[in-house]
Amino acid sequence: MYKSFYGAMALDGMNFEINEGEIRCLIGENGCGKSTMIKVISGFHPFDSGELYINDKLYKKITPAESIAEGVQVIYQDFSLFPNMTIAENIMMYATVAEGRTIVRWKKIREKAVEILQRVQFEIDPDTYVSKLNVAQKQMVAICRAIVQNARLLIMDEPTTALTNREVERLFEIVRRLQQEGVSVLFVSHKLDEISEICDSYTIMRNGKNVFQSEKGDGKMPREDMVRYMTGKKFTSETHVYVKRDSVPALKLNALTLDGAFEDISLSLYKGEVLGITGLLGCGRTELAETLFGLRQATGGNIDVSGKNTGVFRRVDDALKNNIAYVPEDRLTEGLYLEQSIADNVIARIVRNYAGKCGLLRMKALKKKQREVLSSMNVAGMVPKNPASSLSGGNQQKIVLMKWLASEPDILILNCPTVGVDVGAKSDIHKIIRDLAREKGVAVIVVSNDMYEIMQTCNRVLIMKEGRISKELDIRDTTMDELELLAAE
Amino acid sequence: MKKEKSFWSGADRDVMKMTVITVLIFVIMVSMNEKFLRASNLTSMCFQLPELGLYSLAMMMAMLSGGIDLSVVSTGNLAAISAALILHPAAENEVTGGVLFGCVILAVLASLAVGALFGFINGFVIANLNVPPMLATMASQTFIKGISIIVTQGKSVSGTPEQFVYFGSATLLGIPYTMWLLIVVFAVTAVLLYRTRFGFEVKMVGANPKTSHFTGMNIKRIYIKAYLYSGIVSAICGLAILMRTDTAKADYASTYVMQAILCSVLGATNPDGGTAKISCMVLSLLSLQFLSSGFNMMHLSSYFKEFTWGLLLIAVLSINFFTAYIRQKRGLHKA
Amino acid sequence: MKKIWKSSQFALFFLLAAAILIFGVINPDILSAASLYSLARTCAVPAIFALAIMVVMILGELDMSFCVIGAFGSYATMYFLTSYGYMDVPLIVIFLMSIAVSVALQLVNWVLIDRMKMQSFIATLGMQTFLKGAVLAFIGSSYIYTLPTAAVGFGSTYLATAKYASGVESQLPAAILLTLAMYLALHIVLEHTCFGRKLYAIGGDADAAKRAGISVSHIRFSAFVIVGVICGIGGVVHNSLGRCSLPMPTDLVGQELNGIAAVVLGRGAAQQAKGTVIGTLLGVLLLQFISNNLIMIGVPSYYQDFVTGIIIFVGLISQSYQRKGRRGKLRKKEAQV
Amino acid sequence: EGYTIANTPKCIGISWWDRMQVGNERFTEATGNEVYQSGPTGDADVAVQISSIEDAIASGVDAITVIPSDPSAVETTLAKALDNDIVVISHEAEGLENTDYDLEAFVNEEYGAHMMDLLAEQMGSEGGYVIMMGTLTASSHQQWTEGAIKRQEEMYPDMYQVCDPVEGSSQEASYNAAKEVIAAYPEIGGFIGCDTNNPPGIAMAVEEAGKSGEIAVTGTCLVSQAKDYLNSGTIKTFTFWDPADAGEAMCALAVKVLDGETIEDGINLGVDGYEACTVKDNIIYGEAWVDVTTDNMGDYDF
Ligand SMILES: Nc1ncnc2c1ncn2[C@@H]1O[C@H](COP(=O)(O)OP(=O)(O)OP(=O)(O)O)[C@@H](O)[C@H]1O
Ligand SMILES: Nc1ncnc2c1ncn2[C@@H]1O[C@H](COP(=O)(O)OP(=O)(O)OP(=O)(O)O)[C@@H](O)[C@H]1O
Ligand SMILES: [Mg+2]
Ligand SMILES: [Mg+2]
Repeated sequence: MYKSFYGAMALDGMNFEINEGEIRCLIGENGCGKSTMIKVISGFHPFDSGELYINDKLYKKITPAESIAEGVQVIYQDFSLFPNMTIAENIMMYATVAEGRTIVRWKKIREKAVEILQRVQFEIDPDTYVSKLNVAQKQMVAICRAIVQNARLLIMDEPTTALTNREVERLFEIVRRLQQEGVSVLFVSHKLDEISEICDSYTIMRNGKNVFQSEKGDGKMPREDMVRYMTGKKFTSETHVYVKRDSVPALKLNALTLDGAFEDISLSLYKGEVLGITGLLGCGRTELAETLFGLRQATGGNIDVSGKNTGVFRRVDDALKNNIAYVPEDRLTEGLYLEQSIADNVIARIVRNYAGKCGLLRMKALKKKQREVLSSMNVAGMVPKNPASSLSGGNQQKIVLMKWLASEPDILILNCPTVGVDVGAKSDIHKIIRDLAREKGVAVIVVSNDMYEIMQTCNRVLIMKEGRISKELDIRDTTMDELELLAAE
Repeated sequence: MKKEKSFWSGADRDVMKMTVITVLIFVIMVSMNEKFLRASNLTSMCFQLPELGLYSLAMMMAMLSGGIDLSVVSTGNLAAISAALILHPAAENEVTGGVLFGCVILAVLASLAVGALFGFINGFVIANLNVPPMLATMASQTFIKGISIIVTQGKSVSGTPEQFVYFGSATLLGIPYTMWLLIVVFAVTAVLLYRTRFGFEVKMVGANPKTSHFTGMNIKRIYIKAYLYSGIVSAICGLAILMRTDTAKADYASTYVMQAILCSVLGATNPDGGTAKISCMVLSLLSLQFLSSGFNMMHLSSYFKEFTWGLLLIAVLSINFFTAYIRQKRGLHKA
Repeated sequence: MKKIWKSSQFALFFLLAAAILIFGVINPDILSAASLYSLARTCAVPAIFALAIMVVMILGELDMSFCVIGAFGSYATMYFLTSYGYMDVPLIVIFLMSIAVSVALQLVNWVLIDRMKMQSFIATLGMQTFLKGAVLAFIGSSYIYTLPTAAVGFGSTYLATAKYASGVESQLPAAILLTLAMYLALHIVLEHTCFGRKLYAIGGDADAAKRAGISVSHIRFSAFVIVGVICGIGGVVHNSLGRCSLPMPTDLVGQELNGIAAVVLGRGAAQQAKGTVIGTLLGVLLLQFISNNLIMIGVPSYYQDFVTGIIIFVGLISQSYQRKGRRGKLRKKEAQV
Repeated sequence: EGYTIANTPKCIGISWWDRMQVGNERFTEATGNEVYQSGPTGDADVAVQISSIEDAIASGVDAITVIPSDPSAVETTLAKALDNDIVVISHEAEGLENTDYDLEAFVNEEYGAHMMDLLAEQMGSEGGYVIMMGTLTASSHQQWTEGAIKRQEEMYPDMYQVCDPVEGSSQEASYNAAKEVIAAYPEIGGFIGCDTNNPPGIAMAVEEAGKSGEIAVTGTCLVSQAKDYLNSGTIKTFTFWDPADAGEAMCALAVKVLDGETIEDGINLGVDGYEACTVKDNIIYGEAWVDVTTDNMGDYDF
């Protein structure tokens, strides 16, 4: 299989096959061509050369409709939902199109949608518009849409990025049930633990080629091997060691409350500390992070920064004044200017610091800083004047980080910083976080549901439940399994 | 140097393309029309450029922020009317010297204030009340024109002091004062866009308001500033018109709204926000004027002007398409 | 009750009702059947054109050329028929000819937007300017005063007549049936056929639509054909409605923004869809009702622009308030759960 | 080699100015001088008109004939034309300063008064009336309106305006406005329409209201536009002047000025209605208005 974009090879002689009733996982670094591979199979991208067999039938080219007719169902990485339609209609859209009827049967659509929602135990009003949903809910809708059809091959491109462990478990149950019915599943993920839990066999990609392919029943593969195949390098796991250096906390919350989201949150965060916050979907951790950045206004309690009472933040400016930085959950819509150049992206936060006389920018200093920021991280293949959309997921996240680190924050809040980021980039980012805390003495909060990430970066972790802190743990006193249990409880 | 430039303006394929097109039109017009290169024609074009140019700049800023401003022309007219209402009595009473100077200053301030006021109202409504810019400015266009009509009973206000009108027809170094005004506004805008925090932020807000909010920009204030600029530049345009024609009227230049949009998008302004290029704006303005004057001089009906303007816009877009197509075919990776 | 409040067009509906009530109090004649007929007569054409732009907007595109295209379709037809002396052709032929021209032009738009991937706003703006100039330069610029008899007949067929309190008559033109039929047909197509839902899907996310197996290009093609048909009909109705609006190439130009305004108003507060038939109808009614009745309530003509602008402004702002209010409510509701 | 004359009307692309172009062409054929027409399309936008004049000056024409939408707005531009030794002849622009001669088909106020006379005759000199203008901002329409109202106040005390002048920029708009006026002021007895689009629009509204014969309609119009309503009797008389004649007369006058002929009272421009013109300062008045009824409508087939 070969596929190029403007001459860049995205698929460069990729070979792979999947058998009936097999759960095969496809792993590889960001930008190695996994999603492209999937889009080729689903007919979204035409391929340049190569052969595609589905059910022993040879396709030289394939349209999405043909692919769907062959029983290929895909959960896309970007969900591919219709924001201007309700959940019910989204779930049933593929079916409606495939059936090729003239008249829409609204009642049946709703019935079936409700049925599938119940099956995955996803409680939501099927008449809600998708544009109103958060990332996790959208992901659930995308999953529902794929399994409502009687697929023969189910392709899931990072289906669990926004899900909590409990939901992931539920998804896996469904996947196993489908497997028993003879459905093949192609599973793409960056979460290596998940993969070893669900998959029968592996295909590992690097630079548009398959570098390793295991047969069904080859057994589980050790994590280190996977990583080695993917990146050609070895990674060791590390932890953050915190040495207390200040007596006054950099950030202290006193009974902070946001009606309807969280209540009575009190915590202290010291310089050089990395504090993890985790919990189930809807436990209020996103809201907490956003409140700390002034995106939402707390309804009670107050925030102390470096020992000074600042009340509550009413707008983002209040947070910026206290030198707080926030890396949002959804980098595509909240963190990046996709169509603007990378160079402009990284200075978006600090431009305000370079306003000199008469409001003119101090260009020389700004450009110097810009170059400095751009060279501060290792981003492969980056051309500063190209748009941010030209980068892969992991590199995009690094750009968002650069934008914030340029302002040299005292307090850094990261919301799911490595969603959809490959092991290589992930470990880079984790290292950056640790170094920030250790060397620069930044106080960091990492909001995440990836326990591996928490273990790698934090020295302390809070578990939130229904808007309250249910548990606080030192990272040295716990294990990943324990954390997962506690969070899912 | 080369690197520095691309630092801010990204790939300048647009500028190159517009340069080629403008030069091409110029050459065609010169070869078809021996009078085209005469000094009188060049000066005449300089007299015509400022009106469309200023309105286009006002439009461009609104578009850069991801909106549109349909009220530029009516704001300009109301601003001109307010200045004329102050200047007309001054001319009647034949004031001179310091008093006259005071009146002119007052008139200029009044019209700029009118521009700023309605720019602010537009910006405020768009930023704070979530009204789509196209609708908000369409409504404000109607009521601003309404105010002008109420104030003037639909008639034109004319008869401003000679000393004021003088600047509308006089030239400095062979270039009309109004053209200098346009040049200055262009220069100021270029500085504003490329050298100030506002310029950077308005571009970013236009590209993605949500990310801008999450980056700590005060997007409401930026919207308001963008429309404030638009209102003030419209008012300046109103003043330029008043200088040149000695008249202010509720519906003067009402067809320029569409032309300003056309000029802006031809000048590489993205109507979805996030991109605007001053150099392209200059070129687009010039090429439209070359076409318009060229056809008029060939005594071809002005129908041809519109026809070619539309064609030009589609042609430029087609060039984009075909170059992208060819690049893809050739497989040159150069995004 | 809750359902009505939740319904996206509530604010608009409320606004229209309020306008009618206030105007009615000032001049009760506005509430009479005669006034209604008069409103129907004024709405007939803008309503048709609003439908055209609505379809384009559902696709997630903008069109600045639909009015010129409609006007030109009809003008070309009338020009041909009158200059070759075919004055007695049946009505259907007139419609078909106009539709054919409009569809052809809309397909040019389709090529520009779909095939050549141009931004629709810019492409159609170019199309508008180009077409207006080209028609004047190469075809003609004069009014056509004598329309084919069938068109005149169609325009002056009335369904009913009513009288104002003063005894002044007002007629309900038959053309309004055509408008209503088009609204009904489009409502069914958009809400209850697969094709209609595909349009919304493309408008929501074209890439996602392609992945769903929808042949985006084909659907867009059909949509532009539909838009062409609507424009063609609109042009002829415009010209035949009582010999009043004589065919002229620059006719209707500049009405684009009113159409867009009606659709956007009609989207309603929380409506996520890019346009709905009922909303659009309400939007047209509101805009036309206001401009139609200002003289009736005694607004001096010098104040009309001002008052119209203010009313639209207030309408927009109140809608945005409803939107904000709803969001607040939602939050509270969720908080209770 | 002859002269080049630029004809720059308020707007082009509508019947009235197309008709003026007919006059221009007649002149070209008769004399061999070149005349071309240029101006805003569709909308009468002064800004575009000024650009057309600028371009004409730049291209070095010998004379400009101009019909300004707003005389005061074109003053400075025309001054430039005069500075460049271009002959400027204006029309419908009494009081314009920067022109060699202003050729008027008639005195504007008198024309307005004349329309009022026609209306009064049909209304029996009593009752309410409304004046409709093309746009509230059109100067000549404003002058006619003033003239008409003055005449009514002086001569017809039993008549009165039911409301301020209304606007009807197109035939459709005229129809809508008239319909509303009739519904709002049922006592209305007559309309004057200044723009050629007004009377047919008004007449249609009157017919639909079932008031044909009761409400008088008159004003400026063209036979082609008013034909149906003349036949049905809704419009009994209207008045106009032939733009073709005006165009031709302007060109003739321009050539006379270029040739250095003296312009004096009683001058003959060789065009109907402009055979013996009154000259007052630099304004030349013809007697070119024509009242049209069913009897003479056949003479004006445009
Ligand atoms: N539409 C496109 N145009 C140009 N280049 C593209 C396009 N889509 C993908 N690419 C490029 O092709 C390569 C493979 O991308 P792909 O999305 O398949 O990676 P991936 O393995 O899915 O990465 P991730 O783990 O981030 O999802 C990347 O270098 C990407 O930049
Ligand atoms: N826009 C909103 N307005 C008011 N309340 C909201 C809003 N969005 C969410 N909530 C409420 O806030 C709480 C937390 O919501 P949310 O699902 O975003 O949690 P979360 O902690 O961010 O989960 P995750 O990070 O796993 O997505 C829920 O009770 C939800 O009802
Ligand atoms: Mg991917
Ligand atoms: Mg969340």
